[in-house]
Formats: sequence, C-alpha cells, structure tokens
Amino acid sequence: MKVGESGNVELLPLVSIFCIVIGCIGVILNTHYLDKIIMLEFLTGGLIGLIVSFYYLDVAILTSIVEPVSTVILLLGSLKYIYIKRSRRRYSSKLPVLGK
Amino acid sequence: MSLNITSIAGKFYGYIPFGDIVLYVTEFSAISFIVAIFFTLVVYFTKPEKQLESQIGGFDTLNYVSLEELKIRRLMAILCGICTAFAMLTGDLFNYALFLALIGITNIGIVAAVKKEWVLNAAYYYGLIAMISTLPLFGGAALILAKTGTLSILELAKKPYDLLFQKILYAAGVVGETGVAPFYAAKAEMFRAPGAPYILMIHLSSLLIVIRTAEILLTI
Amino acid sequence: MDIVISTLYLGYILLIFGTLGVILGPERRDPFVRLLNIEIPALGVMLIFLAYNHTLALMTYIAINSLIVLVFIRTIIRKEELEA
Amino acid sequence: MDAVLLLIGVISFVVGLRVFLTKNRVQRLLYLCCLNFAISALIALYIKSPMGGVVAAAYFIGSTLSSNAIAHTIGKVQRLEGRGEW
Amino acid sequence: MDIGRLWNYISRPEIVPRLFALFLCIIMIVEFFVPTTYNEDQLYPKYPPQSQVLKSSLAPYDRGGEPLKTPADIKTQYPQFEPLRGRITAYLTPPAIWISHKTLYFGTTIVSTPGGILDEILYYTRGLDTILESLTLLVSFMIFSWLYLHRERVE
Amino acid sequence: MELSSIKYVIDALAYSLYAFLVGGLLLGLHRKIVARIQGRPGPPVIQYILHTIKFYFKEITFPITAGNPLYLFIALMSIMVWMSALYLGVVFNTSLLILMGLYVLQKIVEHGCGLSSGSPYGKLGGVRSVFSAAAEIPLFTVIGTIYLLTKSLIIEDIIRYQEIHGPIIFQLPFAAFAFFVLLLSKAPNSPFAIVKDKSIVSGYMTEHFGLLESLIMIADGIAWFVLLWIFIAVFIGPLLVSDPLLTLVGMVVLTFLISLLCALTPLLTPNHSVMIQIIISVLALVDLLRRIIVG
Amino acid sequence: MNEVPYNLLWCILSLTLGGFVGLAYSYNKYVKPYVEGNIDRWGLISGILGGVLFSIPLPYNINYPLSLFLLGIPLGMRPGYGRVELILGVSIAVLGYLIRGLIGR
Amino acid sequence: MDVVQHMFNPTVFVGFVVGILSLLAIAYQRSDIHTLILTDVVECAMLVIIAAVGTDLAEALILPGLVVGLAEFLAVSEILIQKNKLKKKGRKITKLFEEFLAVEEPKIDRDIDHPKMEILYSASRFISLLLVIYGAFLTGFTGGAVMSLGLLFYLLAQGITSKGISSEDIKDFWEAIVGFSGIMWALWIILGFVGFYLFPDHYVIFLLIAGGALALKVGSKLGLIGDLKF
Repeated sequence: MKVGESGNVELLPLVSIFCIVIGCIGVILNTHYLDKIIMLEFLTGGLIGLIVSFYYLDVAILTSIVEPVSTVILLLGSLKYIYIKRSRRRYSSKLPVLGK
Repeated sequence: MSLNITSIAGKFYGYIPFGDIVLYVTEFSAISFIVAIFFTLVVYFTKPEKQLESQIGGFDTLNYVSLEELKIRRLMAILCGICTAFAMLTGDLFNYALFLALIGITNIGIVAAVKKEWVLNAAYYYGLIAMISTLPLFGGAALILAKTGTLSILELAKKPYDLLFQKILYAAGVVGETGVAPFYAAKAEMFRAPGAPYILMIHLSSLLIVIRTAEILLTI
Repeated sequence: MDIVISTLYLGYILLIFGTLGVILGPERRDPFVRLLNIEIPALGVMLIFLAYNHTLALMTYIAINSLIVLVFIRTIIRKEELEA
Repeated sequence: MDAVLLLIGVISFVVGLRVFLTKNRVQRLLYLCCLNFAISALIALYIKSPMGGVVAAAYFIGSTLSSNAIAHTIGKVQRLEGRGEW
Repeated sequence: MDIGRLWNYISRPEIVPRLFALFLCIIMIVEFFVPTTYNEDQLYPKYPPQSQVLKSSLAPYDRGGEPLKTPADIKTQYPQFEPLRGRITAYLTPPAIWISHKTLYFGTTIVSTPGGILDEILYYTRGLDTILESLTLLVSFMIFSWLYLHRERVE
Repeated sequence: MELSSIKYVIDALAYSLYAFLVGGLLLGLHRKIVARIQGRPGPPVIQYILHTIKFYFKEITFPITAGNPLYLFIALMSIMVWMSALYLGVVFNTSLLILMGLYVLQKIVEHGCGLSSGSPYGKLGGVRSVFSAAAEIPLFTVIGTIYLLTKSLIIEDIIRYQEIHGPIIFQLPFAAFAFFVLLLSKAPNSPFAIVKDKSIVSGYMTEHFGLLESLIMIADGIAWFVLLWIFIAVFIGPLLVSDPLLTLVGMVVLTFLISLLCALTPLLTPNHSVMIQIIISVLALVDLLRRIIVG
Repeated sequence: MNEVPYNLLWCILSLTLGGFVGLAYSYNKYVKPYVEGNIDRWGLISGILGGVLFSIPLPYNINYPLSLFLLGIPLGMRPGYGRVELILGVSIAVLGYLIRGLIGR
Repeated sequence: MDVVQHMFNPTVFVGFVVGILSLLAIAYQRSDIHTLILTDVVECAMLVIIAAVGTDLAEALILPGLVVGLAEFLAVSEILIQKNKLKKKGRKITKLFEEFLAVEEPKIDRDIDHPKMEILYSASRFISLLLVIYGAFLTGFTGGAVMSLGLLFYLLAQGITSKGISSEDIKDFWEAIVGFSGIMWALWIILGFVGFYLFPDHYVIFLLIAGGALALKVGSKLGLIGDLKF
C-alpha cells in the first residue's frame, strides 16, 4: 500500500482494507443476525481506520461515537425480532395438532 | 433572451434571481402559475363533499370527512398547490426536481390520511414509485450537471447540447414522481377516496407538471 | 493519491457485492437479514464519499443511516407482529 | 517503533482471519475485541499528534461499548433459545 | 394471451411499482451503454482529493479568503446576482477560528459551523433548494406524525 | 383610449359568441349525422344551442352532497378555460404549449366537476376523465415532433412555416393522426368518449343542472371550435386559416369525418380505450425518437 | 392577431335565430312527430326566398344574414319536416352563387 | 479536477450497476416490505451518481437529499404499517417503542446475575449529551442529523431502561415540538434566506440564524422519533 517517507509501510490503511473486505464477505455469508452484526462491527472498524488514514479525525470520532448507537439499535431490534419469530413458531406449531 | 425559450413558452417577461437559482416568467409559466394559485384558493375555501356510497341490499350511506382529517388534507393540498405554482416558475433543473419530490410527498399525504385499506394500499405503492423515481430524477439532473457544467435552464437553452439520454432519464423520473398515464391506474384508486377538492389538487399538480416538463425538455 | 483510488475501488466492490448480497444473498427471504445486508451498500456509499472527500456528506450519512435503520427495524417488527 | 507496528499488524491480520473463520459466536466476539484494540493502537501510532490519542480513545470506548452490548445480546438470545448456560 | 386480461392485470396497484421498476431498468440499461462525458468546466470546483490534508487546517474545504476581510474565490453561475459571493465561505465563527489554530485535523467540524463553502451554497446561492428540502422533511414528518397520533381512529 | 378598450371588450365577447354558435351548430350537426347514419331522424341542428339556452334560464339549486364553492366554481372554470384558449390560441396565436396546458386543465375541470358533486355517477365520470388523461400523452409527442420540424411552438410561426413548406399534415402524417384521435376523444359518442358514456348517466355532469350545465355546454361548444381550429391551423395551415369562411368549411368537413367515425365504431371500455390511446402514444413516441436520432 | 369575422358572426346568428323561428313555427303547426314527404308551404317559400336572396347583392352585405335567416327556418324545423325545402333553398343558393361568380368574372 | 474526471466514469458506472440490479430485484419482488428495503439500495445508487460529479455543488445536492430520503421512508413505512393494521380486525393498542422493549424472558431455574447492557444504562446520557452538543456546534443539516441521533438515543435508552414512563398528554407535547420545528423552518426562511437578499451587509447574523434554525428544525423533528414511549 502506501509507503511513507521514512520507508516504513503504513499498516493502518492495509489493515482497514483487509477488515472491510473480510467484513463484507462475512456479513453477506453469515445468516444468523448476531453473526452478521458482529461482522458489521468489524466492517465499521475498517471504515473508521480508513477515515483516520485520510486524516479526518473529527469524522472518525463522530463515527466511533455513532457506531455503538446504531449497533444497539440493531441488537435490540434483532432481539425483539427473534422473540417474535419464536413466539409465532410456537403458536403455529400447535395448529397442525388442532387440525388433526 | 435566448430564442429557444421565447419560441416555446411565449413572450419572456423577466426573472426573479435568488442567487444561482433564477425564477423566470414567460407567458406560459405566468398562466400556469395563476391557474395553480387560483385552484389552491378555491380548494382552500371548499368544504369536502359528502360522498354518496351506494350499498347493495341496503340504504345508501353518506361518507363524511372528519374535521381533523380535513385539516391535514387541506394543508397538504395547499402546500401541493403552492409548490405546483412555483414549480412553473423555477429555472433550475435540480430545484425543479426538488419541487417534484415535494409534490410527490404531498400527494401521498393527501391520501394517506384516509383510513381505508384500498386507499392506503394505493398510497403505499404510489409512495414506492415516488421513492424509486428519485434515482432517475436526481441522477438525471446530476448527469446533466456533469455533462454541461450547469443546471440553469436559461444557460442550457443558450447552447445546443446533446442530452438526449439524460433527458429521457429525467423524464422517466418525472413520470414516476407525478405518476402520469401508465400509473393512473394506481392513482384512480386514490381518486375514488372521499375529499374531492384535495384529490383534485393531485390531478392538477401532476398534469401541470407534465406540461412544464415538456417545456423544459424541449428547451434544454 | 494511491489511497484515494484504493478506497474508491473498495467502495465499488462494497456497493456491487453488497447489492448482489441483498438481492441474492443467503436466507434473503428474511427481511431482517436483508436489512443487515443493506448496510454493506451503505458503507460502500460512505467509502465513495470518503474517496471524493465529501466529508460533510459522509458525516451526515453516518448519522442518518442509523436513523434509517431504526425506521426499517420498526417497520419490519411491526409488520411481523401484525402478521403473527 | 517499527517492530511494534509490525507486531500489531500481524496480530490484527491473524485476529481478523480468526473472526472470519471461527464458528463459535462468543469466541468471535473475543477476537473482535482484540482486533478493535489493535486498530485503536494503530490509529494512535498512525497520527503523530495528540489528536490521534483522542481518536484512539474514542474508538476504543465506542467499540468496547458495542462489544458489551453484543455480549449481552448473545446471552439473552441463548437464554431465549433455551441454552441457559453461557 | 387475452390482451384485455393483460391490461386488467397491469392496472392493479401492486403491480405498478414493479412494472415501473422494470421500465426504469430498461431505460437505465440503454443509458448504461451510452458514453457519458465529464465537462471540466464545473461550477464550485473542488480541489483534488487529499491535496489539502496536513497543509491547511480546513482540510478538504479550504477555498481561500480571509475571515471578514477578503472573500474567497469561488465560481458561481450568476455572479451578478450575488453581492456576497465568497464572503460566507471565508467567514468563521470565533470557536471555529480557535479550533483551526489548535489542530490540523478538524477541518470538517470547522467548516460546518456557520461559514464554509457548503453553507454558502446551501443558504445563499442555492438557498431555495434547501427550503424545499427542509419543507419535504417537514411535510413527511407531518404525515408520519398524523398517521401515528391518529392510529387508533376508527372509521 | 377608453373607446378602443370598450371596442376590445366587445370584440372579445363577439368572438366568443361566434365560437359558441359555430361550435354549437357543429355539435348539433354531429348529432344529426350520427343519427342519420343510424337510421334515426335525429334532432334539428340547432338542438345543442337550444338546449344551452333552455338550461340557462332554469333555476339552480345545490345538492346536499356537493362541496361548495368548488361545485360552483368548476362550471365557471370550464368556460374560463375555453374562452382563454380561444383568445390565446385563435386570436393571439401564442404558443401551442399554452393551449395544451389549457386542454389539460379541461381534464381537471371534468374531474373536479364529477368529484365535487358527491354523486357516485359524477365520481365515476370524474375518475374516467382521469383515466382518459392518457390521451394527452400523444399530445406531447405531437408537440415534440412539431417542434423538431418547425423549431418553434408559436402558432404564428407554425403557420408561417407552412406558407413556405406546405401543410404539415403531409410531412407528419402520424402526428396529425395522433392529434385527430385526440379530437375524436373529445367528440360525444366516439369510441374514446368514456367520460360521457351513457352507462354512467351524464358522466361528470350528472349533478350539474340548470345554469351550471348550460355554462359547461357553452364551454363545450367553444372547445369544439377551438380544437378544430387548432387542428386546421397546425396541420393544414394558411390554406384554410387565412380566410374565416374557408376555416368554417374545413371545420364542417372535419366534423363530418368525425361523425362518420363516431357513428360507425362501438364505444370501448375504459381500460381498453386508455390502452389504445397509450399504444398510439407509444407509437408517436417512437416516431419522435426516430426523428430525434435520425435527425 | 386575428380580426373578429363580424360578417360571419351576423350570418351564424341569423341562421340560429331562423332555426328558432322555424322550430317554434313547426311545433305550433304540426302535432305528429315524424312525417316523411310532407312539404310545408311557408317553409318552402322561405327556403326559396332565402336561396334567391343569397346571391342578390344588397348594401352592407345584408343579403347574407337575411338569406341565412330565411334558410334557417326550414333548417330548424322539427325532425322530419323541412328537409326538401332546405335542400331546395340551399341548391338555389349555391346555383345563384355560382352563376353570380361566372357573370362577375 | 483531472483526478475527479477520471473517477467520474467508473463511479457513474457503478451507480448504474447498483441501480439496475436493485430495480431488477424490485421488479421480481412480491413482498411489500422487501420492496421497501430494496428501495434503500436505489437511494444509494442515486447518492453515488450525484457524488460522482465531485464538486462542492454535488456535495450540497447530496446533503439534504439524504434527509429527504429518510423523511420519505418515514412516511411510507408508517403508511405500510397502517395499511397492514387495517387488514387486521381485532387490533390492540400499540406503542411505538414496544418493539424494542418487553422481551419476556422464559423462566429459568437458576437465578443468574445477568450483566446489563452497559451502553443503555451508564453511557447513554453521556453519549447523547456529546452528540447533542456536537450537533449544536455543527449547525445546519449535519448538525441536525447528529443532534437528532443524540436525542433519539437518549429517549430510546430512557424508554427501555425505565419501562414505567408513559404520559397521556404526549400528543400535546408532540404537536408542540412539531410546531416548534415549523416555527424554526419559518425563521430560517424569513431571516436566513430572505435576509441575505434584503440586507446583504448583515450577512453574518443571517448565516448564524440560518444554520442554527435549520439544525434545531431537523434535530427536534427527527429526535422526536425517539420520544414515542407511551
């Protein structure tokens, strides 16, 4: 990637890009909600790293503050969703018994 | 003024500058503006009709529009009318697109307050179309900006640009946002809802917008 | 300049793969899975904003995106409840 | 300086791969935490200014909070699914 | 197939968005193969990405000009209608000036406090756009809140 | 100064009276011809004007379902639309686009007329008029093609163009056809006249009676005159427009043709009517695109 | 800007008025709804007179409105009546017009 | 400008690809909610195409477009919910943030001291305060969005942690906030927009008013979404 003046390889962009690529594949391929959210977290970490390597620190700070918020929203939603689905499944599994 | 505008929309009367966005008044736009404002006034003063709904095997029923529903729908209708009126005057492509987006959302608002399933159904699908069509609308405007470096209709009219496909994209966006003919099928569901004067505004806005779009597409 | 181009292309990859994931991804019948997949194109858009140095737009989009997610989750859950 | 950077880089790569490959959700979360630490360290080292420290701290706090939230949710989901032990 | 039945089918509201999407898709596919060109002579040009980083404290949005003294040099469509052209861009609030002296990395924050190129475009040169955008937000929020507050209303 | 302005007012009123009389007589003729072809004696030619005058002196009440003042205004609006179309188009020869705008406004008037009364029949008529707004799409393509040919939409310029190059109808036969379909859809009893279908009583005019109906009928008479005049002016040009008497003859011929078509074709259902119009508009659009691309 | 065709306006106006007169007259006179082959005397007279008057030049071109008024009487008669009279009158008018045109040349 | 010119073509290309793919997906989709979700991708394509222009103008066009997109989603999704609700006959009174709370946990035999979701209890106030202050500092659309996020998060956390909060007169409060937001809108039009053209000399004041009013408008309105805990 980018080679700095002092000769050492800048690792942050490299790691961030790695995180983003892996995270992208991970979010798509995983099917459980929590797995997906974990991978999304991973992806967001990469995004923040990339923003920092662009030297926009205020954006990075804002993103790192907002990120837990959106994660919490997703988590609460998924929790409720799983609950609803479970209760529905329980409800519907009784129906064939009644049908018989 | 450039010949293009006067040979399409009639005499050129002047412009109102707001920075980069310049509203201009031609014969056509002045007439449309007056018409839209006039209808808005009429709609403001009109009480909604009591719709007679015939029942099979029973007495016919009168559909009333309740006061709170009337208030929100009248507000939406008036906003829609004012936006239509100013969309007739605007001289900037992106601004026009925004007027269209606003008209789209007020159209949804006019019908969304009716608590009937089929009306809400139609409103929902119409809303989806309005949202989808932001892509061609704003995208088309952005492509025109990229290609010519300007968004002002007055500037675009001065030079001949080859903008055929961008124009088609833009027109498709307009079609979606105001829902002309192919989508009247979906809108007719909405038009059957009670509250005549407000629903009339939907029709008025979309038809005036279509003509204005034809003018813009011919001009640029 | 190198990092700009690589970010841009990363954004493209995220956008296209994310869209493909939304459309064809595994278990896409589940609206919640689809919603989580939506986040990838959104991140792609963010990367493109970053590459173009539209930082204010980026900031707004980051804030707005979580609001959009909230609205969607509300809709999905309410719909699921009503269908239950 | 160089060696530290390199070490953190290698750790982050390894941990990133582990996050991707591990099946167990709790372990995955653990690796994620580790990766977040690595990234905040890298951020602090990348920006040669006190502001870098601030960003690293903000990111550290934010990621810790969300990891905590995820951990909590994992527990709840496991209890919902009837696997009480966690 | 009976053409009348086809016509009846496409007049159903559920079908219409899908048809519209398909229609739009076809248009976009056609558009896709048409080469688009980029006019270099754009309004409000931006500097190349990352060219200002670590050089100016207003990182990506430094458009020149001194606060309250000299207006910035920006390219607008109708300079004759804009007596304040470039002055809003150059204006910075006192806290923003303070931050800009302290650090090089907070350009976005500094610029988005009043004063800055986007504020100039959003409030001054293209102010009408912003009115409409915020009006759209207001309107859709009104619709939302009306529907929400009256959700238990029975017809 | 004052005298001349009084003269202008008198001129304007006289022209609208002329347009109404001609339009009314032509509509009466239309009805007569249709009746003749169907083997009925049919009413006298002056029947339309007679009806209008009869309704004009009838008393007026408002139904309890009506939404006032829209119910009242819409009839006035109807006459206003066509009188302004008459002045702007026929007298001042302004842009074709404005005339199309006024034509479109007519649709809105029909719709509002049906809606504001609250009657189910009126509402159905109004919704059908919304449906038939599909007829306006060919209009825009027609405008586009004409603009491509003449580089102007001002009627004066179009007429001047035809003085040099001959009638447009020979150069743009398809556009003329599309416009003719539009005229057809405005005529009563035509295949596209779903708005005034007898199965929905009087369509949008069901609840408008007495004075209001007579106003709408006056507007319809003027509309018929104006539309025929536009067709003649845009597609046949100075050959007929230069002399009012020749224009009159052209109008009679056109009315005769339209009546023949109306009498010989069945009324389509709303969906099918709209779809046929859409097909025509798509063809016109293809024609327009071909002209743009080929040049 | 187009001038108002006043001469045509008078013509059309008198035609319509003639139609009204004819209608009122025929309604007063005939009770049966639809009769073929009946020729009304006054209708015939006015038709022929109108046809003849059409091509006789009078001051201020007053002949056209007058003749059209007379032609309008059979035109406006109730259905089934006044058909032959109208055709006769119109053909006379056309004939007279053509003859006058030929002589005038 | 040279770099942006090179970036333009591939970006527009990608925007078109995303648009085409998502539109195709919508064309094949039968479910309402999926269509709504896919519409978000269409919006992404729109943003990418606008961003491709790469000037300050393009950014100014993107910025409020985001807010508009959100607003439309808000309205349309509420219509979807209402529509589905009308289909159901026996409906109960529901609360907006109910979807996030009230997860009834199944009975377990042992009493585990479950760790709380720390972010909702201890950090919520701090994070939301930070976001609101930062948003107030930013002003404009960006500030409004950030501010609203802070408010929303605070109200959400409060609603979840203390389930007892319910007020009957929330309706008045809601209308008051919406009215406040409307007044702010009017303020920014009258003072912010018209003021620039009428009194160009005092532009600094109008700039501050415009930015502040817009931020308050957007922030108060969107933050209100979090306030539905009755």
